[in-house]
Amino acid sequence: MPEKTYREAIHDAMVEEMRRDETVFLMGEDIGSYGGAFGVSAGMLAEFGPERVRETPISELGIVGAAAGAAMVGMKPIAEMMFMDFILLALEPLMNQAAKARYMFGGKATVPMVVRMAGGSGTGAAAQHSQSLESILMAIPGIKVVAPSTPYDAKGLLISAIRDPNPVCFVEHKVLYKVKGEVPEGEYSIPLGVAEIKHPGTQLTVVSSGIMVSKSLAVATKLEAEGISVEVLDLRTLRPMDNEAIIKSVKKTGRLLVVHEAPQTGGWAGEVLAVVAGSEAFDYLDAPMRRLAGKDVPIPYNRFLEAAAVPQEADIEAEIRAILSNKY
Amino acid sequence: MPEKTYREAIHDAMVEEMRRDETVFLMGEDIGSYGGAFGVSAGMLAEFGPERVRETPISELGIVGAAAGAAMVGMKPIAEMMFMDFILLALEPLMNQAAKARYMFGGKATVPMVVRMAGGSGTGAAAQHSQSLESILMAIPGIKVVAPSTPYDAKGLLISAIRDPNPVCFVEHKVLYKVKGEVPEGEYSIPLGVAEIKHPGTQLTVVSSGIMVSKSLAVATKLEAEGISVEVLDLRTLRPMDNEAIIKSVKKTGRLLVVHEAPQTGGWAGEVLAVVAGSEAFDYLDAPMRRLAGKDVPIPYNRFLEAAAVPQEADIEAEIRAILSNKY
Amino acid sequence: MVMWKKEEFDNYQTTDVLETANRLGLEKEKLIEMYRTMMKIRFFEEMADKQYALGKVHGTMHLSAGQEAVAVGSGFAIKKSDYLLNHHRGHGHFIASGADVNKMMAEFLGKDTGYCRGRGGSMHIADVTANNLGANGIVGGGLQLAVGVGIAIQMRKTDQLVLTIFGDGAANEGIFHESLNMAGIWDLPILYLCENNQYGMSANVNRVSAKTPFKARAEAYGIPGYYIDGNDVLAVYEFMKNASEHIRAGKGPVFVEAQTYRYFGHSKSDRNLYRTKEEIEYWKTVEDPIERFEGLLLQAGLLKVEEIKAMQDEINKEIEAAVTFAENSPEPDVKDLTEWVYA
Amino acid sequence: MVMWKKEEFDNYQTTDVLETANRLGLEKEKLIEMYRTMMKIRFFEEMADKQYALGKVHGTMHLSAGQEAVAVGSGFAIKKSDYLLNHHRGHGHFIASGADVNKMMAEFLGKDTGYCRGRGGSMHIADVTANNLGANGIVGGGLQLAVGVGIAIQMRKTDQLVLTIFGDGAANEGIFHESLNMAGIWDLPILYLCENNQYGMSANVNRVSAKTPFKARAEAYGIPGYYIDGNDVLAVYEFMKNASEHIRAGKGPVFVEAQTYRYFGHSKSDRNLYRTKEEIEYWKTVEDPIERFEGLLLQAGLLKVEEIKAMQDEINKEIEAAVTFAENSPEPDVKDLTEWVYA
Ligand SMILES: Cc1ncc(C[n+]2csc(CCOP(=O)(O)OP(=O)(O)O)c2C)c(N)n1
Ligand SMILES: Cc1ncc(C[n+]2csc(CCOP(=O)(O)OP(=O)(O)O)c2C)c(N)n1
Ligand SMILES: [Mg+2]
Ligand SMILES: [Mg+2]
Repeated sequence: MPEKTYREAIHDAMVEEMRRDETVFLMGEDIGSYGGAFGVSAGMLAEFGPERVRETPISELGIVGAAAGAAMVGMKPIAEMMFMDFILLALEPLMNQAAKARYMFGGKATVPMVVRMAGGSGTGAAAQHSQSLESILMAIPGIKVVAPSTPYDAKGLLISAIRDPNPVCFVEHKVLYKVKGEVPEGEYSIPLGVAEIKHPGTQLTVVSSGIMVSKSLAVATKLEAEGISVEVLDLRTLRPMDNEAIIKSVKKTGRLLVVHEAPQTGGWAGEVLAVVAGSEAFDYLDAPMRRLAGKDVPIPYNRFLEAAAVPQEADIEAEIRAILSNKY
Repeated sequence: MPEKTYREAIHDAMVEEMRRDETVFLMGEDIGSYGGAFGVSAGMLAEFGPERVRETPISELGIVGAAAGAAMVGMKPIAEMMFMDFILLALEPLMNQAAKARYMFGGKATVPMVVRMAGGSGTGAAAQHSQSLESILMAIPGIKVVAPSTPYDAKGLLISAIRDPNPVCFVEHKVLYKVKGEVPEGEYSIPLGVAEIKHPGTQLTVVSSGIMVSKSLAVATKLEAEGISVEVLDLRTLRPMDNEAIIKSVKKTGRLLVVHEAPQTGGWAGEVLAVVAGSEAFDYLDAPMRRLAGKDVPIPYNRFLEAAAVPQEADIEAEIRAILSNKY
Repeated sequence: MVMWKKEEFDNYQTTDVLETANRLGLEKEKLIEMYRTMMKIRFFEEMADKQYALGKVHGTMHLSAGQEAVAVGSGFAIKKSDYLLNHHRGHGHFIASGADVNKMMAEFLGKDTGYCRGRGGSMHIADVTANNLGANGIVGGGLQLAVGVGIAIQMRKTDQLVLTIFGDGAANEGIFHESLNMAGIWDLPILYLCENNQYGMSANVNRVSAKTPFKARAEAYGIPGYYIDGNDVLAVYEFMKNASEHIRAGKGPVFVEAQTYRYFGHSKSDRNLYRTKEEIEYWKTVEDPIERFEGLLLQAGLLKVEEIKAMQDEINKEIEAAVTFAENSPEPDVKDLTEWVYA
Repeated sequence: MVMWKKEEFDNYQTTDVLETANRLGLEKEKLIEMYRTMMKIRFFEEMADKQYALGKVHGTMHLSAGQEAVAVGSGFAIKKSDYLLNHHRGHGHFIASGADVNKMMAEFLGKDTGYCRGRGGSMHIADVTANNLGANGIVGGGLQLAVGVGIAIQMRKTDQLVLTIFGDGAANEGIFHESLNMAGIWDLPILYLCENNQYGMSANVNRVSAKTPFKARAEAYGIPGYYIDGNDVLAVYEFMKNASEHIRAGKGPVFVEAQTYRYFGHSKSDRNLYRTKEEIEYWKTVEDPIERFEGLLLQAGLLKVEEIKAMQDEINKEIEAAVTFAENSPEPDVKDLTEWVYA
């Protein structure tokens, strides 16, 4: 299989869907000749022209609102928020309009739109350009939230997101953009709402998504050499969450660690813990469920502070060892 | 002690603080002669004049942004969002500016502001005027979130919120506005971040806030007659959450039910469960921790659907009985 | 005291209905239908108010009595194939666009037979299959959606347009400007109709808007902007007709601010403390859109006094039937509570 | 190809610096200080670029080389007691307002001695105690804060003003309009300075703005709006001086759009595919603000060619010293990571 970067995989998904379906179009800031702030849409303007690769003014509310409007009349817009942080300017159309139109109108509207956004820390972009707002996005009924961890998943999930008849937030981690992985040529899709075991194991389940999956995998591989068997479950979709997969894994391993980059307080680890607590897996727990999340701080600029603000491999490893040895 | 409504208590807190401290002022839509959509600021324009009871255009982003700016230079603004749902237009200044300025500027800024907002369902206001967005607001470091359940608490907590040097979201439940309770005349304050046991009990802890406290209390009182002893812990402040009080109560009762109106998925019950799971209280649990929350739907208009969308007393009672009898 | 300062309008005032109808190619039947629809809106609003007073409505509502000429003048000027993005004070526009008052009243009473099967209520009445993309509970909410609908129309190269309606209060939301700017740079087929009833809840338009009329805001984006008498139904009609032709000719968006007045309070919590009785009286008597049109029709001999009464009876029956329909309709089934969150 | 179409400016072009200085009451020392500060900004930006190229910067930056006349012309026109709300491309404005380049460079390198103790970086440099309320990572972020600062000034009845700086791209954010409207209705002491460097990242201002210059947008709120040559430092200075006097006299806000150009890419990810070499060359040679001022000073005999070199050496040393200071400064202590989230 050819190797592609996460960035290319997302690019390919958009290009292929736009070739296949003329109702799909992309809108956002600097997505044309600039190719997007992270280069994801490089070359797309040349192929599809300015109507379908529609460069917008700096008007996030307008962009997401326009996407919702276009979707309500049968188009399949992909709106790009250059940085996830800017979605805070556009939650009204996303949460009050797109997420609710179908319900409010008694089942008569469909709002098939995707909002792609680059999230996460690690690039020294500081507090207003580094947030992980997944926990916020997934708190509203009517919205789906996807956060791929690999190029393969990114392409397959984005294709599903574009085809999905609901508003989907597609969270791209900016540090992953240059990560490479195998991506088959041509069309394939990964269903939304289905988690994947990225590394099977028997002693402890790590539930995570996005960049934390790679970090968890590195730890799982390292521990494997020591005979410690960690299962890494990549949620891939945060809403709808694959509760079954979580429950199944925890029943098998008896231990749970949730890892995410978003700040701990109010973060989605709580949702995972609540799912387990409310399921039969609870009785299978051999240790208290734990979460390892971003510190409760705005992301600092300095690289050492920045790294310390979110879970790193060493933190994940330490946490796993603590759970397994019942020390915390 | 005189009886006052929740509405009057909030009104009194504002009036008293404005008399005491001339840097405190109120801004929002229709807060002047109309007295605010829920009548909370009735009469205040006459006392304080249009500079300190500043009626704004319909510009939520501008209102919250202006509050943040005024706070950064030493004023203590209270911004009113007529309905909590509209804060979705104004999360940028709240979350990107107000919440982060102090940190980003290396500890050199202070942003003492309050955003008051009327949340919750129960008035037939439908999907865009009935949300409980607490779970979203409390996910950002730098913000505090308060949600009083009684007139007494409303006044004492609002006074603390106004005096607090941080951005505080003050969530008022619109169905509570007309509820009466004892409120002493004159100044008193309730510290932020301190929960209160509203009904002591030994067999099960109900953690809740806002309107769900009254519902839980009704159930606790009813069950008491049957000899079932339920402790109702009112968080009062959702962020910072009083983890100690939660842990202490669960250690005592061994059973936990979290009740909130916000939709279940991604709701703050998860945070409470995670706190307990990560504490020594976990070992004291005699039953799995449970949550009872709003259904994962936009709030419907029809009164029967609306009532069914959020926890009612009967639901709370049923859930408590199920936990106590190990049936679910 | 009447706060409104009459500015010069960009449309004429209708003085001779025959001459105007002739110029516009409007048959007598059409004129009567316009008149009748205005009356129907008025009666619907009065009945809605009554239902509320009777305690039969759980929820809020925003009545448009007094603003009928804007609704009918614009609703009759656009085509069934055009899209409508309505606002919270939208009953009139729905009725003018041909909505079924039974389903409206049923929605208002939260019934399963309502337009939104009781999920939406007055603030969210929609009929997506009829290109009616709904009222909106968010002030300015339709302005953002309009851009997307405009883009869709443009990409499909149809001759549709989207009519987006909003109040004077909404013009102060930032989205108004983002929307105008996008419409301006892309020449989108959007007809912006700002229904200036002088108040945004309690805020007089001139107190919260740095400059009025709003047309300068549209012109700042190179969009033709107009300020018209919104209580003269034929003048509104002609203006909207011309504006829609401009848009269909691919010449880009048009902004129209129609001056009008609402009779009822903003919503049910309104004690009308922010305006005077005299002002309300002035508008109800001197400027009432139905009476103004009625006068012209009578004067032109197109309507007889006796016919009015008969028409009123008929409409009354229709509205009463709507109430009966709504009352006899079932509540939604609570079992279906979680349907339609996702497609 | 140069995309910029020269519109008529609302300010004069300085031709005789002596005459202008005389009229404005500017001493020779002041003029030289202005010139020197422009050069300092240029050198700072070039050094920042170099630090980045050397891999010493973890993060992004937005350099303002080419825009020095706006920074100095406006920075010198306001008072130390005024508030400054800067934007992401704000190094120049900070330096013009008297900032310490050591602390700036240290912040840029993420050091504990930086203005924000390494927490903020280039995009958030602030000095709140000096009334400098920070750069902003959010385009338009300062526009909303300005309203609140203006309210505070007004309530305290001081003679301060708030200078809020933003780009041409920011003018398309809805908050620009909400801010203008609020400033307009309350006559707030806000000086709006739109620094039009013709691009918002890659988007040419005329492609994403339905109409330029932007002054019509201000005028739509009854706010005086001007479009000025931003590369003529004395002309900017005089304009901003007059504007600030207007504001201090209680006459309400003023909007000024200063035409300028940025030399470097938007940020480090920029490959400059959206503009031509010729255009960049045109601005660097024909319109360069430092050379324009230098030429006038030389012509007026206020500056000698020999002095320039000495001054450059001096500034170079100062900037190099800033780098040394920053490099020798400690990193923030990771132990303090969670300090200052709450007060
Ligand atoms: C974003 C938002 N802000 C505030 C409100 C509350 N609100 C509902 S209608 C209204 C007044 C709107 O005024 P206008 O746009 O003039 O419409 P009108 O009610 O006069 O028809 C307000 C403030 C809302 N629904 N949405
Ligand atoms: C709300 C928001 N949207 C988008 C961005 C990304 N961004 C940063 S600078 C910039 C261009 C801004 O253009 P302009 O306002 O003209 O300022 P300039 O960079 O030209 O100085 C963009 C799009 C941002 N930081 N904030
Ligand atoms: Mg109005
Ligand atoms: Mg620019």
